[in-house]
Amino acid sequence: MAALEVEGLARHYGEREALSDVSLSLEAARTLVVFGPNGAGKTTLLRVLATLLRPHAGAVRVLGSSLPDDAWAVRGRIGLLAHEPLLYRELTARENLRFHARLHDVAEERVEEVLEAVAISARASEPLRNLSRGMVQRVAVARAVLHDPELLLLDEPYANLDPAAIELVEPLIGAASGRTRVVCSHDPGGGLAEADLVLGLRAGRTVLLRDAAAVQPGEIAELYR
Amino acid sequence: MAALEVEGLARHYGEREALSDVSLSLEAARTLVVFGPNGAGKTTLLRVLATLLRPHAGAVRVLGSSLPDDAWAVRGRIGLLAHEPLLYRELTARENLRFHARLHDVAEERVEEVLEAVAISARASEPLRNLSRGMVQRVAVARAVLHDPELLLLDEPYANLDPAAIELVEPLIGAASGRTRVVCSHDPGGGLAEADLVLGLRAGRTVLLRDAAAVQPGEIAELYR
Amino acid sequence: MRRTVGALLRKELLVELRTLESVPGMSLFAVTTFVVFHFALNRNSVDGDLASGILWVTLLFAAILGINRLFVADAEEGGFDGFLLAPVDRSAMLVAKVLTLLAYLVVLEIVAVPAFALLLLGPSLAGAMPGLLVTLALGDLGVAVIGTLVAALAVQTRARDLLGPLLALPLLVPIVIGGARATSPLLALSHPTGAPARWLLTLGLYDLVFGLIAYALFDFLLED
Amino acid sequence: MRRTVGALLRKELLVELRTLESVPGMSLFAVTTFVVFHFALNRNSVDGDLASGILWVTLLFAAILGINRLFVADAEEGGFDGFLLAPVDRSAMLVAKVLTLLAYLVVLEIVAVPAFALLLLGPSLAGAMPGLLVTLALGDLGVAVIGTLVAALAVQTRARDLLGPLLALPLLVPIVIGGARATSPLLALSHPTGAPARWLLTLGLYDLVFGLIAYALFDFLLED
Amino acid sequence: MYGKGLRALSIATVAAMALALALVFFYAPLEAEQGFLQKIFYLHVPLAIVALCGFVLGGLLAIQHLRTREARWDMRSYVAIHMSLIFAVATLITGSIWAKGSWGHWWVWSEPTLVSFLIVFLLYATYQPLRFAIEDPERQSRYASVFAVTAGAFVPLNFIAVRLSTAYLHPRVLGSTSNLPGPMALTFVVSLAAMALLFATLCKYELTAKHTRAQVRALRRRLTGETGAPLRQRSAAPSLQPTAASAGSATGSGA
Ligand code: HEM
Ligand SMILES: Nc1ncnc2c1ncn2[C@@H]1O[C@H](COP(=O)(O)OP(=O)(O)OP(=O)(O)O)[C@@H](O)[C@H]1O
Ligand SMILES: Nc1ncnc2c1ncn2[C@@H]1O[C@H](COP(=O)(O)OP(=O)(O)OP(=O)(O)O)[C@@H](O)[C@H]1O
Ligand SMILES: [Mg+2]
Ligand SMILES: [Mg+2]
Repeated sequence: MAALEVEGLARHYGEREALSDVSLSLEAARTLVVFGPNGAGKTTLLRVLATLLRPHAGAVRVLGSSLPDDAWAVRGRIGLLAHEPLLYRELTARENLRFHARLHDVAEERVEEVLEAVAISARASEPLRNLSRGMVQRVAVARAVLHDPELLLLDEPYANLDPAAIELVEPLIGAASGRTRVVCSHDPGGGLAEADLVLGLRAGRTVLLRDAAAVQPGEIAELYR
Repeated sequence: MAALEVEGLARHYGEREALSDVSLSLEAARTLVVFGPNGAGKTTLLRVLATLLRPHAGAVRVLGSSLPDDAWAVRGRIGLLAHEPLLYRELTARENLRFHARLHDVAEERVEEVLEAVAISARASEPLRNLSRGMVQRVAVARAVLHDPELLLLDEPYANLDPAAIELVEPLIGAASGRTRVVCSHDPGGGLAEADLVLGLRAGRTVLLRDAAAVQPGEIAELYR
Repeated sequence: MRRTVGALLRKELLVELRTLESVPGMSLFAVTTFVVFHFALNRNSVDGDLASGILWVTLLFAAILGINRLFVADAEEGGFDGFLLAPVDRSAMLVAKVLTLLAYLVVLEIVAVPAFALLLLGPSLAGAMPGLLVTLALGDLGVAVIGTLVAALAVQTRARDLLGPLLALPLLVPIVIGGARATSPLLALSHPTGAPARWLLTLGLYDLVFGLIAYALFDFLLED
Repeated sequence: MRRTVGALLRKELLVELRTLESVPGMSLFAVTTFVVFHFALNRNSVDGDLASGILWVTLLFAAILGINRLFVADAEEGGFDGFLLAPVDRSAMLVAKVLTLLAYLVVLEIVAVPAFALLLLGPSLAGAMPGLLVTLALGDLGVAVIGTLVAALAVQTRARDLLGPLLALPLLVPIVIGGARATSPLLALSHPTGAPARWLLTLGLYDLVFGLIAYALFDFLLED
Repeated sequence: MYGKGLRALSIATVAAMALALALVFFYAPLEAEQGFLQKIFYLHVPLAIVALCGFVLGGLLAIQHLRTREARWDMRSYVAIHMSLIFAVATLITGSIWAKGSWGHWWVWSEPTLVSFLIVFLLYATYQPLRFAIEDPERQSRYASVFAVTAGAFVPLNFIAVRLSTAYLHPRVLGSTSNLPGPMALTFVVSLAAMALLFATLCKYELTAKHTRAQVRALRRRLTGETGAPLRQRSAAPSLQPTAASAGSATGSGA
């Protein structure tokens, strides 16, 4: 069964349609890359899949549970990396991750493990507000994978990361992680390279949905016209 | 005379040294690109140049005025695009820009002009909190160039922008704008392409400072090791 | 649920400790407030109705301050979303926040009541203590539940400070009036009596009703 | 400077209208407090010292709610940095914020004073009005100046919600004393007289001194 | 350089304290009404006066800090206010003891001096929390100085306002020594001088200790690098930044 099945999904904010009639299906352990101009609805789609926003129409099944009714069953199996780090700025990286570890019932050792993995251990005892933007993003990556989620929802995950950090987080959130992934990207080249399936959104509507192998780079450039 | 002259600049936060002994000089209308791992001190350097942080040691001359004493003389000739948009989320794009236009004594027409230039006019009457991340970044670009500054300080300016938007803002903040620019970048290829001068920072220290033409891509990759 | 509430409380405590030791802050606050009352009213000691009015208005003020800040850290940094993503019972957030606000109020009272007795109150507190404790406990509970409910509502609607006090104040009026009425005979100069059962009952019922309402509604508040 | 202050005031107005963060909450708090005193005191009317005391304490608390929010929007969203980058006189920020807070206080009083007359006050306000207006104006000015200074101090700290009131309360005590003492003869049940010039003078001097202090010190709070 | 003169000052203080104590117990006459309890006067009043002057001094030093931006002025201002706070607590305690002894209450509202002292104390009690709540040392010292100046100006203003508010003025502050009988006045003046010396000595001790600690830290960091000395924990106390030193070495080495 597909890890992600979306059929006729619509979502609006007030009268603004952010997503309409989006349908797709994604097999487990594969990567869906979502392209689209600013405001196309990528973040909205991710938040719907993450159970943070209710779909207003359509059927959404995530990891076999249909949203929003069975949302409780998939939380904890999803890792979300959003535009905001979803962390407390007053707390240190370690305190933040320990908090999430308790919520997700994950062993404390795992916290040190992920801190190590994103190379932030040395700075893990400083409040996040004292860290540089890229360091905070690393901690956000650590938070997203802390509970070893089956499905990763990544909203421009490499923003603010330096090239070394991008390599560093590759085993955690890259294709090599073996997880099912939905990635929003603004980088046609890099995005296409890691995609199995490509979704192109424009003003909330699907304009491209195809296996990555069958997508020409020009088609993605076309999206932004 | 050089647009930017920095000699032995140091800046610390408490006991953490964020910059030490940085020296450089940049001619007008040229582009300095700053590379460095997360936490290297790029943002700190930009904030010092923007007169938002005082240098703790060293001599800093920006557009002929030495900081921090003559900071008042260069404010208004600098445009800063920081990690945060420096805008009020409750206000609309137009309201935000009009506010800055009044502060900078810029005509109101200019507001519509830059809104048009970043293609956000259609959404300029919505509070920023309702805009997508990339749209907010466009408004931040508009704010940075609103008063037609001579010196642009850009902290990862293309983060969250779609490829079309990057093209769109090119005449405003790109090399074509003819302004003196300091750009922090995590993209070795793209960054190097637009640079005239390259500064490589690591842990607050200069490890590379050379004309862009003389820099090998490998040297930049070396920075992140 | 227990674990989740524990984790949330721990986080609240950390954030609070990182910001300021609230107990000394609160004691200062209480003492200063009473000094202000002393000057404003131009009295060296108060009793009965006036005393209980002052006590409860001070409490109301502190409660509004507490309610205003209750969800600020969570809403600002997306900590809320972080919580919502976890596979835990969402009512845990309600329980944890009610307990946090309750702790805030209790700490305030632990310092404010003795300060009040020392600085302003005419009659001795000794006899009034049991009644006062019961009344304060009932009042605090109501304030905490209503405050949490309203703060959650406000934070979600993204207009927290509009809705926070605007909704909380009318809902808190019965508690404060009930509390003041129940307290005033305790603090009477002559013939202090116990707290009237009628008012305690009212407070208790009010708490109960809003507790149930909050429990029923809270999950909806956290959605979307 | 005029232009800058104008731009800042316009922005404040827009933000407040958009969010309704401060004024409604302040006003409602004041009205609620009067209701609470009305019921707590179990009296239909107060006068003299008690009346002026209740009025001033209520206004003070309500003002503190506004003071706490004064700079929050600027600090949170980097609006401060945006302002600091502009080639303008930084004192404009002080002036604009003082005027903003003053406007909040005036609106608050337009709501609170009639409510007070309606709910609590024994003697009629008609005769007291001119004196009351002068006293309130002097008091407001002081509260606005000190409130702005304190708000700017507190907002960049981690404990702003607690530190703001803690710093503001003692500094505002003299204003409450002056205001309450100046108002109480106005509200006396028998033989109301004018506000004592001595107290008005004290208030005026206090305003002046702190106005100068704020003007001298404010720039330091905006740096870095 | 901070330790210089510390010994002489300490000796002077000890001598003055001894003299004051001797005068209090063996020279000053027993007050008719209050008896032995009145002796606390020689402790209580000098404490109060020194504490208030210390607060104002803290404000003056803070002005200097704002003007020069040199960390040492902030350090001095901090130490002055810190010591004054301690003296103020002592004043409140001795005053309360005296009040209990002579009036039967721990606290009375009718004394404007007491009340205004309490308000000042409450204001200054937020000084340390304010500092502690600001992490960046520079901003911390700048904000603390703004506070110190404001509060320093508030001290006299508040006294005036509060005094005006109470019709009758019980303790006749400062001016009152003139109506004291001669031996009492002399004892009082000596006590006051001893208390002022004590204040100065304690301040100097604290300054020296802080300075020494900062130098040791700086040395250790220079010798062992970042790993040798962990970063300073957040604290309400100011830190003397090794700014000048690092600036010197930076310009010296060049680029
Ligand atoms: C909590 C604080 C204080 C308490 C409880 C307190 C208590 C007292 C008492 C009981 C007396 C004796 C009055 C008498 O002669 O019957 C006294 C006298 C005095 N106090 Fe205080 N005091 C306090 C604070 C202060 C402060 C802050 C000052 C100074 C600014 C001060 C200055 C004096 C002076 C000058 C006298 C001598 C009055 C005389 O000439 O008899 N006191 N105080
Ligand atoms: N407010 C602050 N308080 C304490 N330390 C800080 C503060 N801001 C930055 N730092 C520290 O200063 C160093 C440099 O930070 P800076 O933000 O300049 O890095 P950066 O090069 O911009 O990194 P990034 O690529 O992640 O944006 C980092 O170690 C950071 O943790
Ligand atoms: N809270 C909100 N209220 C109202 N409208 C919103 C809200 N959030 C998003 N929108 C609108 O919904 C649309 C889709 O936004 P979304 O954030 O999903 O875009 P996006 O594809 O992630 O863009 P970006 O590349 O800029 O991040 C936009 O028009 C945006 O303005
Ligand atoms: Mg997005
Ligand atoms: Mg940066």
